[in-house]
This record gives sequence, C-alpha cells and structure tokens, in this order.
Amino acid sequence: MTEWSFDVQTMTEPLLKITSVTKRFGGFTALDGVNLAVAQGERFGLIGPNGSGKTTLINCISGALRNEGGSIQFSGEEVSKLPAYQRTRRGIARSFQIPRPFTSMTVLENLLVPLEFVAHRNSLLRPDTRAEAMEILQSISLADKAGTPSNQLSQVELRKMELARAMAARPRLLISDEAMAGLSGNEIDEVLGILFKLNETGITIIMIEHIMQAVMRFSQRVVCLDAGKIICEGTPTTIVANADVQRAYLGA
Amino acid sequence: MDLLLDAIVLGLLVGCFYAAVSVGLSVAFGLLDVPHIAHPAFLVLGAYGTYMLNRMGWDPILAGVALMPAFMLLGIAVYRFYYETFERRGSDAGLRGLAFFFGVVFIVEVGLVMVFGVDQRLVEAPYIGKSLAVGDMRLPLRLLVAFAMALVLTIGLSLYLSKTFTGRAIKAVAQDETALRLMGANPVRIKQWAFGIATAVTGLAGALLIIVGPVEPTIDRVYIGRTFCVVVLAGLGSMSGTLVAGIILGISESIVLTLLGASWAPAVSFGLLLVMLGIRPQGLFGR
Amino acid sequence: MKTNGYGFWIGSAVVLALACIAAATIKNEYYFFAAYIVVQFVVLATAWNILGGYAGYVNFGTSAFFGVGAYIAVMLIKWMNLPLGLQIVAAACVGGALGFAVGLLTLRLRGIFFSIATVAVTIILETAVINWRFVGGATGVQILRPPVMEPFDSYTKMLFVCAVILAIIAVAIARYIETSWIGRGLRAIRDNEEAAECTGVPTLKLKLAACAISGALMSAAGAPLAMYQSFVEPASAFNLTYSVSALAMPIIGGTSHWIGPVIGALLLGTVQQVVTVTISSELNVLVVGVLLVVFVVGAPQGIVGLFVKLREKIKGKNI
Amino acid sequence: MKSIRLFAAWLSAALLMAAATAQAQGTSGQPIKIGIGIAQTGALSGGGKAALVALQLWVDDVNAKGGLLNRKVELISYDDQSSPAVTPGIYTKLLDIDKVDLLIAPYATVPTAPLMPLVKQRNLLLMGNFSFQVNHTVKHDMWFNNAPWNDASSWSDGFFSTGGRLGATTVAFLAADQEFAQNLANGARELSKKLGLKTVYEQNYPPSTVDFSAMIRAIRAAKPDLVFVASYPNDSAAIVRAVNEIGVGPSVKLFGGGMVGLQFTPIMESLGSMMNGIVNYNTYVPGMDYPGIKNYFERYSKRAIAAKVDPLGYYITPFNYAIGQMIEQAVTATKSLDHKVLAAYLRKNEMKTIVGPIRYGPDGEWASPRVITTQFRGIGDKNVDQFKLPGKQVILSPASVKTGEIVAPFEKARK
Repeated sequence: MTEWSFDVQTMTEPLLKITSVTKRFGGFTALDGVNLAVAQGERFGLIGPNGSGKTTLINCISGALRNEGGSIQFSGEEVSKLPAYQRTRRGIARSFQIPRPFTSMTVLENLLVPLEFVAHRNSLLRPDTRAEAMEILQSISLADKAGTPSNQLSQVELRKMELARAMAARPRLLISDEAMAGLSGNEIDEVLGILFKLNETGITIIMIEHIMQAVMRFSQRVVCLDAGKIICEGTPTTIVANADVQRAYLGA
Repeated sequence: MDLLLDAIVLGLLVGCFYAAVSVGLSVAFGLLDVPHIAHPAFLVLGAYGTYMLNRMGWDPILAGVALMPAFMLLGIAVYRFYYETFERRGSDAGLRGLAFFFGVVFIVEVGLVMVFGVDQRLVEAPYIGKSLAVGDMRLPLRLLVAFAMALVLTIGLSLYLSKTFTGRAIKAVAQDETALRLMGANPVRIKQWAFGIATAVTGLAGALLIIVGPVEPTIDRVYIGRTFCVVVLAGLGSMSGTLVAGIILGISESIVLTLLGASWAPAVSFGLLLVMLGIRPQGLFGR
Repeated sequence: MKTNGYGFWIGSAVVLALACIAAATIKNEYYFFAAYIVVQFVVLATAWNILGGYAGYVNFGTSAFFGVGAYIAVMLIKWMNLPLGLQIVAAACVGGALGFAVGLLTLRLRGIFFSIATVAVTIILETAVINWRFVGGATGVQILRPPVMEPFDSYTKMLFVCAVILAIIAVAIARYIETSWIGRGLRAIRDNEEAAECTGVPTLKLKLAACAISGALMSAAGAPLAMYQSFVEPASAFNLTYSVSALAMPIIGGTSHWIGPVIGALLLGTVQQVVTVTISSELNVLVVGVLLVVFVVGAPQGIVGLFVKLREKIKGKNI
Repeated sequence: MKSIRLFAAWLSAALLMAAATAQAQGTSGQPIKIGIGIAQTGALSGGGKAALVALQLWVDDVNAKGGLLNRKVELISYDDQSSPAVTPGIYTKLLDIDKVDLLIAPYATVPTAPLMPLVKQRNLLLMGNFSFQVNHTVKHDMWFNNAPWNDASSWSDGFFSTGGRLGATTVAFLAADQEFAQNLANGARELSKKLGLKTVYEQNYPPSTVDFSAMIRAIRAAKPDLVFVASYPNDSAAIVRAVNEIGVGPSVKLFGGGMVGLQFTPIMESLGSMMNGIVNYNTYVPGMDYPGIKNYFERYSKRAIAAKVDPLGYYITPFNYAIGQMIEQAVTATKSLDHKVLAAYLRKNEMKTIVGPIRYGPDGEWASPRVITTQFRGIGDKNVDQFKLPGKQVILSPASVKTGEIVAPFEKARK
C-alpha cells in the first residue's frame, strides 16, 4: 500500500512536467517543442484535431515512443530515457485509443498482468491477486464478466476493462486515450463516472477526447494541440471561446 | 584487379537474378504482410512448369510468361484461402500463417517429386551455354537474359505500383487498410489481386531460376533464406530497394568468393542480414 | 487449481520409473532407438513452445540450436572425452548464450524479423561448422562410443533414459513458466506487445529469458545426437527437418498448454517412426505437411483445443 | 481431479513408448529375409531408388531360380530419408522385429556410418553399399563394401596418373563443401602432393552456390594444367555450363575428376555435347564386358522407366545387383546363413558378379580398386541412346579396362 501513498513533497510541484518535447517521423514533425505541466490530482483535458500530435504526445509520456528533444519529468524524476514498463511501474498508466486486450485471457486475467508485474512484483509471498482483481472489477461493475474471454466483450466493456487494467497498475497518473470513442450517451456517462471516481481517490487523469462535451464536463484545465504545438491552454469555457481552437477544428 | 572487376560484374548479374526471384515476396510479404514462406516453393513450381513447356519446344522465357495467368489464379486462390482461414480470424495470423505455408512447402515439394522424380532438370534455349565476350570478359548469356528480365520485372512492378490506380491502391492497403475501406475500396479484393500479381511474377521468375541453373524439387530451401534476406535488406515492400538489395547480396557473395573463399559466402551474406536487422531493421529503403 | 503440482511430479516420477523399468526389462533395442527420437522431439517441441507458443515469436532455427548442441558434444569428446552429462550441460550453456545473443540482436523487432534472423543464424552456424576442420568439417566426424556405464546394458538405453530425464526437465520448466507470472507476461506479449509493456511487463527481458531458456533446451537435446549416431555431419545435424518438426509438433498438439507440445511430439514423432517402417516413399514427408495444414486450418488450438471443446460440449449437455 | 488427469496424461505418454512390445514373430521355415534401409526421399533418393530397383531385380532372379537354400528370398526395405538419424532405428527394427537373416547397408556413407557400432557390437555381417571409409574408426571385420574404390586416392588415381603422363605441373581444385565431394578432394590433394604438383587455385564452395562463372574465370586466370573438380549433381551441371560459356583457357590439359552427376542419365542427356572432353571418374560405362551385364541392363531399364528412376543406371545399380550376387554365392557355397561363416567366405574367395570378379581386402574394401577414369567424346545433344554405345566415354584408366588414349589439351578435346 505504501507505493501509491502520496509524497508530501511532490504535492506542491507538478506531477508531470514536460519541457520542449520534440518528435519527428522522417521529415514530419509530430511534436514541436511542447511544454506542459500537470498537477497532482488534476483532471486534465488534451484536445486537438486529427493528426495534431495528441497520441504522439501520450506515446512519448507512456514510453511507447522516445522523444528526441526535451525532457519528461514524472514526480521530479526524468523518465524520458526509461522503457515503458519502468514508467508504468513508477505510476504512469494508460488506456489505448483502439482497445488492446490480451485476447487469449479472460477479463480477470487481463488484470492479473499489471497486478503481478507492477503492484506485487517484489512480493515473495503470493498475495491473492485474483481477489484484488475482482475488487477492481466490482468497483466498475464488470465483475460479472470476470471469467469471459476478453475477445468476446462489447465495445463499452472493452473500454471499461482497459480502464480496470490501467487501475490495476496502481497509477498515480492515468492517461485515457479516447476511451469514449464509439460509445452511446449512457455509456459515456458510465465511463465518465468511473474516471471521476478514480480522480477522487487522488489519481491524476489526462483525458484525450474527441467528444467535446465529455472533455469539457470532465476537465479542470484543457490544452489544445495543433500541428504539434500547443495553441491554447485554459479552463474549458475559455478554450471553447478561443478563436485559434475554433479555427483548428473548423477551419481548413 | 581483373578478377575483382569480373567478380563485381558477375555479382551484379547474379544479384539482379536474386532480385528477380525476390520481387514476388517483396509484394506478398513486404506489402501485404503475408508470411509467405512457400514463395520459393512456388518459384520452383514455376521452374518445373517452364521445364514442361520447354520440352514441348517453347522458349523458357515465353513459357514463363505463359505460366503467369495460371500462377495469378493460384495466387488469388491461395490468398483467398489464407484470408478466410487466418487473417479474418484475427489473432495469431503470423504463427499459424507461417505454419500453413510451411505445410504448403512440403506439399509442393512432394507433388513435384511424385510427378518429375528427384533428378535435376534443365531447360534448353539458344542463349543457354553461350557467352558474350566483352574485352577479356566473358558474360554468360543466360545471366544476361536473367539480368534483363530482372530489370523488366522490378521496374515494371515498381511502375505498376506507383503509376496505376490499382497499384497505388495496393500500396495504400499496405499502409492504412482502414483509410482505404473508408474510401469505399475493398481491401481484401485489392490484396487478393496483389497477391495474384506477386505469384504471377514468381511464376515468371521461376523460369529464370531454371534458365540460370539446374533445378530439383527441394531446391526451394536454398532460396528461403536468400529471398527473405533480399526483402528485409531492401526494406519491406520497396521494389527499387529489392533490386539494390539483390545486387548487394550478389556482389558481396561474389567478392567474398573471390577474395576470401566461397565456403564463407553464405555466412557473410547472412551476417550482413543480421547486422542490418541489428542496426537498421527497416531496411535500406524502408519507411 | 493450477498451482497443485503433485500430480505432475508423481506423473513425472512414474514416467521416469517406467522408462527405467523398460530399459531393464525390454531386450529389443529397436524400441529404444525409436523412442529416443520421439522423446528428443518432446524436448525440442517443448523448448520451441516456450518462445513460439507462449510469446508468439516463431523460431525457425531449431536446427541451429540442435546442431550447435551436437557439435558442442563432438568438440568436448574430441577435446577431452568428457562424459555425456557434461556434454549436455555444456551444450545447454552454449545454446542459452546463443539464444540470448540472437534475441538481443533481433527480439526488439517485430516477430517475423526474429524468424528470419533465426534462418540466417542457422546458415551462418552451419557454414562455420563446415569450415571447422577440428570437428570434421563437411565430411563429418565419426565417434567411438565409450563403454556403457553401469547399470545400463546398452548405450542406446542409457541415451533413452537420459532423453527422458531431459524431457521431464524441459516439460517441468515449460510448465513452471506457463503457470507463473513469467508465462502470463509472455502471453501478454503474444497478445499485444505494446499493451504488455504499458501494463508493466518488461517485454524485452522476458523475451530474452524465454529465448535463452528455449535455446538451452534445444541445444541440450542436440548433445546426445553425437553418441546416438556415433557420427555427426553438418548437413544432417543442421537439417531443416528439426526446425519444421519443432514447429509442427506444438501447433498440432496445441501451443497454449505445456501438454500440447508433448502430445504433438509423441503423436507426430510416433507417426513418423511408424510411417518410416511402413510407407517408404515421399508420403512420409507429406505426412508432416498435410497434418500441419489440416491442424492449422481446422483446429487452430491443436489437439488440446479439441479436447477442451469436447469437454465443454459434454458439460453443456449435462446442464 | 487435476492430478489424476495429469497422471493419466503422463501414463498414456509412457505407455505409448513401451507399447507393442508384445509382438513376437516366428522364423523357421520362412523365406530368407534380407533387410535394407535405403533412401527413397531426401538428397540421396536418386541413387537410392535406382539401387532398390536393382536389388529387387536380383531378388526376383534368385526366386525364379528357386531361391536360396530352397527358401524364397524376401527383401524388406525401409526409407532412411537420407538421414543418419533414421538408420539406427530402421536397422534395429529390421533385426529385432522383422528378424531379418542378412543385412545390406544403406546407399552412401552418411546413413551407413551410424550403423557401424551396432553391427560391430552384435557381430553382424554388413554388405556395404557405395560408402566410403565408414569402417575406418570402428574396424569391423564383417564389413564388405561394394564400391570400386578403397581409399580416398583410388577415385582420382586415373585422373592424376593421366595428368602426370601429360607432363602437368600445376593443378586447380574446385570442391563442394559437402561430405562426399570433400572426401574425393582430400584424396585428390594427396595424390597431387605425391606427384609434386603445384596448387595454383583452391576453392571449396558452399552447397547453395548459384553460379560458377566467377570461379571458372578465376581458374582460367590461374592457368593450371589440371583442373580437379569434386562437385555434387546440381553443381556439376552448372559448372559444365559455365565452362562451356567462359572456357577454362588453353593451359588446361585435363578438366573434371570427381564430378558426381555426370554419371546420371538425366544430367548427361541434358548437358549433351557440353560434356565433351571432360575427364571424370565413373564406375561402369558401356564397353566394359562382364558376364551377364548386358542382359542385366536390358531388364533393369524396363523396370527403371516404370519406376521413374535413372533409365540407364550404369553408375550404381549393377553394383547393387552384385551385392545380391555375392550374398547368393556365399550362401550357396557355405550352405549357411551364419554371419561368421559367410564373412569368412567373403574374405577368402573371389566373388563373381556382373561387375566383374571382386576380392576383398582386410578392411572390407575392394582389394584392388577399379574406379575408371573416362573422357567424354563425340557426344551429341538430346539423345539418350548414344550413352548406351561404347566409345562415348573412353576409358583412360585403369589399364585392365582401358579402351583409348587421352585427347588433350581440354580445348582440343572439346572439338
């Protein structure tokens, strides 16, 4: 339990601090000197049109991609050279835009992976990881699907399982990458509810989302990315009113 | 110095031949992502088809061209089957696809042994057994024919992929299947067509195989390593890269042979592949 | 549940005991010659499955590891006449190191590149052995078997018991990996490598470990070949057949459970042995090809999968 | 429950291995069984298939004459898949399950080698079948190899003695990096050293070589007197073509030596006139007259065509038939099937076969080797029947069967 209890010292400084991060693919610059800071416990929204670099940015944060310039500090530690699994172990968890379940496993077993590889990786005695996984599933009302093979889930169940799996890694920062794409109104509310609940337990959440309503309802602060650059930052209301954001979304 | 020059020229010719026998795989594996380990077996199938037509008095190149429609159909059928049984079912297509094609390899080999026996076969043509004298150098005509055909094949295929509508669709399907689907095209049909073309080209390359040297039913095993080496070295799906990679393989084998001794040639060329995988896995011309 | 290992260990002890009893009572050496090959394939298939079945990385180079094992044994025999046990241990160490090295070079890449790299490694190693006159080069090398050790009355029986022990070790390792967190991590890698990494699985480390263990077992399986054939030659020691069989057997048996490769190897190995002495034609090459295609297409989960389905059907009827 | 299932799984696995031991078979009054494992698939299957046709022919001949010791003869053969890993199993099956009376070794060296400890340990007679020095380390005294060579130099003796007579001083070697070719080349290197020849070019090439133009060109540049080639069938055809295209230069007196494949009908037919001038080893060519051999080939041809194997079969098959004849002679003379008795007879007596009289040396190889060295002459294209004629392959050596003189240098002989 000690692992995710809060460190008093870091409360004051940002949990995640990104300084002039750059990423190029061949000649194409996907991220161009992005600066960003997310505070401990914050609900943070990241928006931007298709191809603006949102997913690239979170890939750089989670470690799926390596940034070429700049630094990524998590809880005061430079993580940009660490492999993804090390970052997960330090408390950065994520869900995927297109769900990536471990298809050969049941829903419960999907959760056992982070439980065994993150939460209890140093335990000599085997704690009851299954009970713990059940607890998490119950908390998002997915317990009845625990024994179902994960390739037989519906879209919303998949989204929820991805979130549950991320939770099982006991994150301090959860990045939700379009977890609501393709869901109905009720389902969106359900997922939003889960995210709010998580945030209440002290987990910082970065939400990437196309569904504007959801982001605006959820986020305390929103950043808009366009062509690899941050074009605007502020509260949801200021963002919606911002001319640049409107141009980026509506203009050519 | 003369010998070195000679080695380079012959390496160039043989290298183009390597490229020719690999272009089909470059499409099937490089663009379509099908683990087509049976590619060399199809090559040998083409060689035997050529042999049969040659016995009836056909020119081997003509025979290879004549085989193309049949191979096209074969390729379409094989891809259709592969798609229905593996790709559509999703997970693990790689592993099971590989196993499937391995099975196909054995079935083709045994089929050939049963029909033709285990003996080596050769073809006859006016350009086999003669050479062109260039200064002090003598270049075997069959290698020159293979060289020319290799150029025609790779350049033709490369033009087809970049200039025609279907060709561009094939390249698009390799990059972004969903986008293509959104545009209203059927990716499966495009892939099927592309695999058909790849197999047709393989049939013609099979004719080159038997023009360059004698063929026996299990000779495909020698080419499994070589063709995949060329395709990976080239960068998956790059046609011009395939040509360059083939030439690199041919020349390096030839130079090693002349300077170090032939027995180390395979180790050197495959060492090249390993190093390549280690430092630049996307290949010379990879995306 | 799965953690209950008593049944497995009792079973292993019984198999070993039966092997020893068979060696003591059955006079007919043929069964041991034939059974040795089958058991050798149990080791190879099980070893292959650790990386191929669990992690989804297809190794085409079983024959490379196998051949290396055989030639390590040859080297040690020629060099200082080390006993069989040490040959096997040494072969396992070298095989493990080789697996680690090949993995380090290519396991960071997509699975298919690893497969191609293993083909390259096979060719490179075979070429190296061909050029290495100390172990006979291309002409091969003949080895005089030392006198058989007590309590065995024939060398073949000793090799057979040795192979059975090796098979039990291999299966025990595979079973441990499968049921432990390592196996879960490997399966996560096979299902989705990026997601695995993002759920805290150290993918590269796990793959390297699997590749090294698998390589070590394959080379260990190759070591007794020197004594079994009392003649080793590169073309047959590095034969593609080993690679194909090691891949076909787990796929036919089922890759998800440790018993799959064992069933596959016992079945296909026995069929091959039977076919060898009944049908003498190309048809015995065809057996592997056809079985492979039939299973891959018709029963993707192998024999184990068929059993599971059958059981579910019966259960379904009861309810 | 789980443990019981696991136990059951293991048990069935174990039972599978131990199963079928109950099978037993009686022997007396039965036909005489002769067991052989011979390549029907894999690299050696070309020779293996033809060899089996010849052996079966002998069995039928013997049975037509009433069998051996008034018992029918039965040949039990299994496919060794050209693999040394398979033969130990096959031969123990032949011995322990099929209870064969006599054994013939597999075709070629590689599959035979693993049998030597087995036959030595059990004191069995083994009739060798075209293998090379497999008895070298084991030293079994009941091994009789039917191949017209003994040590490595016996293959290339004719080539180098002919070369010596032509006043050669330099030699180039080109050899495949495979078992048989390397054995051939080793013998050749020894002989060349004895003759004091200077090696000006030496190349071992890997089995997968696609094109030989560069090597032939290098040989041409080295200007050797003799070019000794030890190659496998595929390579032989490719080398002959490359020589035809590029030429080896006027310096070369003799070209060839140890090219496997130039004895096989399909290859000879397809190469045709390209082979003219090449001096190569062989085992039998038309024109060598031994009692019964003509009649043998007539009958062999019919069966071979039906079986889709080498229709002429000069290289291997008469020797396989001869193995049968030797067994026949020994069994008939000693009226015994006892391996020791038969071995003693084989060691002491001259064997009369369709490939001539054979005597064995103490190591179980032919006492006096008779590998012939021939030169291809006057070969036309696309004609199988020409190879049945004597004089198309002129025998240069050994003297006992010589049919003509060498035409040299190589370029001249090609015209």
